[in-house]
Amino acid sequence: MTEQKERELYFWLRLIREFEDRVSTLDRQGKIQGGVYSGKGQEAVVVGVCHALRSDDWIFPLHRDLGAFLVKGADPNRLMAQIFGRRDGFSKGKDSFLHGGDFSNCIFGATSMLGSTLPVAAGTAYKFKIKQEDRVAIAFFGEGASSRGDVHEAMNFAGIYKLPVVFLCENNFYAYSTPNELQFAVEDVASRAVGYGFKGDVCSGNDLNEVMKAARKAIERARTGDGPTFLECKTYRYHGHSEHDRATYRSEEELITWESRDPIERWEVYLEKRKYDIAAIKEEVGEKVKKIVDDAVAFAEASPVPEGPEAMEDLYATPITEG
Amino acid sequence: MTEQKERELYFWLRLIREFEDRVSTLDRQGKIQGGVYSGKGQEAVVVGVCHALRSDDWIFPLHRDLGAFLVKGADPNRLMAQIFGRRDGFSKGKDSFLHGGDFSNCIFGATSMLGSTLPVAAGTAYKFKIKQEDRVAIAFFGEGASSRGDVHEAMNFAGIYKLPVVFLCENNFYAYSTPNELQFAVEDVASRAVGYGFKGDVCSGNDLNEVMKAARKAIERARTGDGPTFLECKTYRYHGHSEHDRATYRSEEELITWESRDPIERWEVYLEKRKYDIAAIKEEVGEKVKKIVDDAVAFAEASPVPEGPEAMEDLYATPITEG
Amino acid sequence: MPVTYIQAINQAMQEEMARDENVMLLGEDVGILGGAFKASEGLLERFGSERVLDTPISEALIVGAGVGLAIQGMRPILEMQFIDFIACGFDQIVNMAATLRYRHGGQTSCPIVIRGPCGAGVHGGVYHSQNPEAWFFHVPGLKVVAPATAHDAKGLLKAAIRDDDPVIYLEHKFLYRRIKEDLPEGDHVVPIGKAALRKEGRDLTVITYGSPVHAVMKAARDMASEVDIEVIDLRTLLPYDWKTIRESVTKTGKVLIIHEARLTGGIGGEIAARIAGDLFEYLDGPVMRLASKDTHNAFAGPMEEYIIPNQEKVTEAIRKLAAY
Amino acid sequence: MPVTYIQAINQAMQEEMARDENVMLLGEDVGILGGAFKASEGLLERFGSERVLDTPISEALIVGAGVGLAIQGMRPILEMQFIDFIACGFDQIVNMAATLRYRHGGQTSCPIVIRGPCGAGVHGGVYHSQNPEAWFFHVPGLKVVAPATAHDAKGLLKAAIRDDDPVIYLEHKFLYRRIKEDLPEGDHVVPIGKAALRKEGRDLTVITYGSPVHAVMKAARDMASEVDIEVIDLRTLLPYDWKTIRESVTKTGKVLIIHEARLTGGIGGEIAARIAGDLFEYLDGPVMRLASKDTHNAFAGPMEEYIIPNQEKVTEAIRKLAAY
Ligand SMILES: Cc1ncc(C[n+]2csc(CCOP(=O)(O)OP(=O)(O)O)c2C)c(N)n1
Ligand SMILES: Cc1ncc(C[n+]2csc(CCOP(=O)(O)OP(=O)(O)O)c2C)c(N)n1
Ligand SMILES: [Mg+2]
Ligand SMILES: [Mg+2]
Repeated sequence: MTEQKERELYFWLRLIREFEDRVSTLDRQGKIQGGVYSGKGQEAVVVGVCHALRSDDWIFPLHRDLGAFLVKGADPNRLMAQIFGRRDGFSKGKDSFLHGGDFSNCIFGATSMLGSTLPVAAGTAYKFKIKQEDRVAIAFFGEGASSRGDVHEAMNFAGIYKLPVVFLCENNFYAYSTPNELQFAVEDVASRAVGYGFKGDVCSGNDLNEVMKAARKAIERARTGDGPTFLECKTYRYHGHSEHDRATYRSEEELITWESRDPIERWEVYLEKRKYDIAAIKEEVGEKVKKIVDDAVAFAEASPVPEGPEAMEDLYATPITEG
Repeated sequence: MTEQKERELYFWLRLIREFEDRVSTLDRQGKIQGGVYSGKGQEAVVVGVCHALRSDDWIFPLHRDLGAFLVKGADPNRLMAQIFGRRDGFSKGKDSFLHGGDFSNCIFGATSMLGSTLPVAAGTAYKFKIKQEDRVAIAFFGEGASSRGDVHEAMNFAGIYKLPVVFLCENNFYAYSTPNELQFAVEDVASRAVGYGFKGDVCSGNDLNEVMKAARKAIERARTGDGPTFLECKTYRYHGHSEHDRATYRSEEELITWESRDPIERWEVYLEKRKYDIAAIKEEVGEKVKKIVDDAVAFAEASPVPEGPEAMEDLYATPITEG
Repeated sequence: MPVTYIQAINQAMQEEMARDENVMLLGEDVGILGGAFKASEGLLERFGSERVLDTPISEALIVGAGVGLAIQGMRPILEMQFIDFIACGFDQIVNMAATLRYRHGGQTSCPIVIRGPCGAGVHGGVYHSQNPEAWFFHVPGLKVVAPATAHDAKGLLKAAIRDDDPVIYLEHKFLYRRIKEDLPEGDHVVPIGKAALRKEGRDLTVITYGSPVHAVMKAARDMASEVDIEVIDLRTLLPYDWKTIRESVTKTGKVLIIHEARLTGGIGGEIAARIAGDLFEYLDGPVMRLASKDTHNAFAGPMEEYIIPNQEKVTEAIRKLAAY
Repeated sequence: MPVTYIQAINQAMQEEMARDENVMLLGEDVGILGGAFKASEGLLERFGSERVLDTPISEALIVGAGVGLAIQGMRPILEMQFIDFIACGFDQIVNMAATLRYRHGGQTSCPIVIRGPCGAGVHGGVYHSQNPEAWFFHVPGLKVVAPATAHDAKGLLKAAIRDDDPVIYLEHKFLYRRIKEDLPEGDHVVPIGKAALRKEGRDLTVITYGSPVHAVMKAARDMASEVDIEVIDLRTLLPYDWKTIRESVTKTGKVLIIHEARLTGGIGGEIAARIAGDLFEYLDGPVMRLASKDTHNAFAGPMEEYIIPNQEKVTEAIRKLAAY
């Protein structure tokens, strides 16, 4: 990897953390009205995967993948406006958080219904295949979402046609309060891949180098016609399920253990080993991301609150007006 | 196995074939109004499984499992009335074929929606478990139904709680006209079991001895608290998907190959090897099953056609009458 | 040459797939078999297996993949082998497809058509006779159409395929081979959102759609000497053609709504309520409704006849309103 | 001591689980967490993990397993974390549960309760504000209830748990902690199928249920000097209490139906149509309706206010009907 790339990756890790931390703070201050689902602690997964993509590849993020929006190219200003529910958000205020995608950057906005984006990603990948475009679709989902029927239907279909899709599971050991042992009877959800006739792979989601290696392999496989991959990244969310959740269902020790595996600190150690001036980098990047997020908040706050009647817009592409 | 048991098994094989052949004939004669889905060729599966059950075990048959009804104890007369849509059928004419179960024999009536019985079987097995009843639930389904999301949700749940359930897949290589290679990218659907943390097993569904062996193991496992099994039986349906289907999507040779593996003929060969007087048995059983089916048809034809207003009955257990 | 209702559906798909290479068909047994009812006969041979896709038995996948194709510029037709199975893809329709454009603030559209055989009268029993339109009628972002003639079956399907919004296309299996018509030459499209005034009349208005249209037309002919009936075939249910309804009801002052879907919660309730609310002063009698009874569609013949609004009940209901 | 709406739900589950060991609760995060809104707080500790089950994220499984438990003599309560997710278990509800008894010719019943937070007014956006009653209102074999008070929340839930039929129990999340009441001592059950006459009046009838009940009651009080309003809280939506409606409308001659679910295809249409059809001769004015606008429930405050029937719109609608 080039130094530039290694620094860029560091920038993304830090930007995501800064952005999400700010959103959490704004939420505590009562400035955000919708649910906030922090991905703090999981940054290496979205950075590792999205950084390996081309701009015309599509991603299908779920509720905890705000970072994927950023790395895939979404404008931080608009993303913040989206979270504020303002007119400059991707949804124009019609919904909040990650329910509005950014089509100009090939980012799909999910519904709340976990797992339901996977069939959509499969359909997108089918189009790439039959139109012989060497593009790839990435469907993100938590290990909790993996229990949904839609996930099965999508994976089975993708297997049949060897579609250029990566099923990217962020296994953070909890679905809201529910621990993995109440969610499935296996260690690795990726063990399901064999039942669909494609590759399963497991990696540490807190180690950016590992994620990048596994993601690159999976994306390459998809792009060259070798079919889907079920890539499972083991990771952990520091915050509760949403900012309202005090997460009393898990132990302090567990959190501390995982904090000691922080993906950003790990990357800093790696950069240090590469003999870069980490102190300088930290400061420089810190200022840069703070500025971006400051600007995003200012932009979002200045963005107009939609007016009532706008609720009737964007329902139909070709509305039929009543006679 | 005792001679008595071996003869009994033969009786069931022959009864099912006689019953289904008669239903097909009646259908050709225009005497049956609903869809008829013949399981001809697959008899060894339902016989092998159901014969290994206790009367208080539950079965959840799908559309091609008429034989399972018979072996599990359903009255042939009522079953024929069910197919005729008469008042003495399990549905009292409200639906036909296998959409009405026989609760007195622990047989569940499916909806048309393939795969949707599997969650119900899992729920039933959960009750057996928490009430510490050593009973077992068997969910039958075709390899085609295995693509439904409900199947995944049910298997995952059953895995978590090690439920006393057997997922019994009759892989007959086609879902209506769709061959297996367009349904999934694996050889054995049972390979999915590992992803749910329980045992998968594959056997020849045309060899009664093999089915019995595998079924007994799976049922034993369930009954003793060792959890679910995904048991896949490879078999073949001689008829089209329904009696209206000429099945031009498959080759004559393929059909002939499978007919040469006929489960009933195989059992006859086995009985011969055991040195029974097979000619006598054939004749005796032939007469017996013919009589049963003759009687069933007579019973069904004599059973009243429901009257119009009966359509409003049995909707609610506690109807609320309008003031 | 006269064309059956199901041939009309086949023609519409053939012509649209020939016209636009982004039109495709996904569903169970739509390819090799040509569809359980042969609606897609010949399509696989003509357009190939990439565009005519035999899917696994996965209704949620069918709809969801359809959305994924649609956002990439394709125009998928999604077949439910029986419309009853639409319940298995329900979330993908009402939450994924119907809100796609809305939650993206207009960045995308969702040109999918979900079609399949609906309706009773053929001994289909509980799961092969459903009329699910009311569920989707309550979901903004969707359009719902229900042709009653071969002419409309073809023209509305072509319109639905070209429409940029998700369209639920309800084809009535009772009509598949029972009606036959000569169709117009050339590119024959029936606009979504416009009802057909099947017959003008002065005494009362019957509003209907789908299979009952034929019973109503027969009644109108048979009773011509007694009563002069105006017949509206809605064709599009969502959004329904209020202008045509209003003009008719303000003229006749009496109205009967007939559908095969069951009464309670059926779309007839909405239309009757709208008429009773907005046109109250024009009404010379109660807004009447005739629909299937509030039960599942029972299998046995006499029960099914008891449930559905057959010819006899249609005639009787019209007579009752006329006498009011 | 006054009890909130959500505490009332908790009490009902506690009491019924204590009363009958076959009552149990399945849902996502209902155990360890005590529910996303704490509706089931304390249940796991009291009744153990076999009866209070944290399920995987599998709504179809939750409902289907519920049916499997029900046929074995259990009485499962099935929670949807938000009622919006009910779309993911739709087939299991409308085809599996609702037809269970029917297709078995009465051999079995299906005592399940499906409950979850519905409703708007809390900035929940498109997927956390839905009011899905109309979908189920059209399905025979189901019962649907929607309490508006803590009293009814408790009493109807107890009734639903004891009922042998599948009941959809819609709890309005806006009310969870906003209302508080003293509840009757002892075994407090509110019968399914009976509306509550919240206020007697002579001038006009307002029929409503759920969250809008409170706006209507406030309007009735505020406008008492202008107009004497009769207020019916339906409580049970399927089957709805026609007797109470009929008696009120034949007395007042004017009726307004209000619900938070969107207008088109909402249950208000059915009830208005029934009134306009059966009570035509008693009506002194059009049957009016007020409901949410025909769109998805937008997130941003002004849009949500624009959509839902808030206090201002309720008052205005009543004034309009009174003036007719
Ligand atoms: C179909 C569906 N059911 C329930 C929910 C409510 N819900 C939102 S997030 C969540 C937990 C998700 O867990 P997981 O998929 O592991 O993702 P994580 O939050 O851990 O990143 C639940 C149950 C939902 N959004 N969709
Ligand atoms: C959810 C659902 N989708 C579609 C159908 C229509 N259908 C009935 S049987 C069948 C094929 C079933 O194949 P399989 O499960 O392999 O069973 P087989 O008929 O081969 O025994 C299909 C597609 C259905 N019944 N349910
Ligand atoms: Mg998780
Ligand atoms: Mg098969």
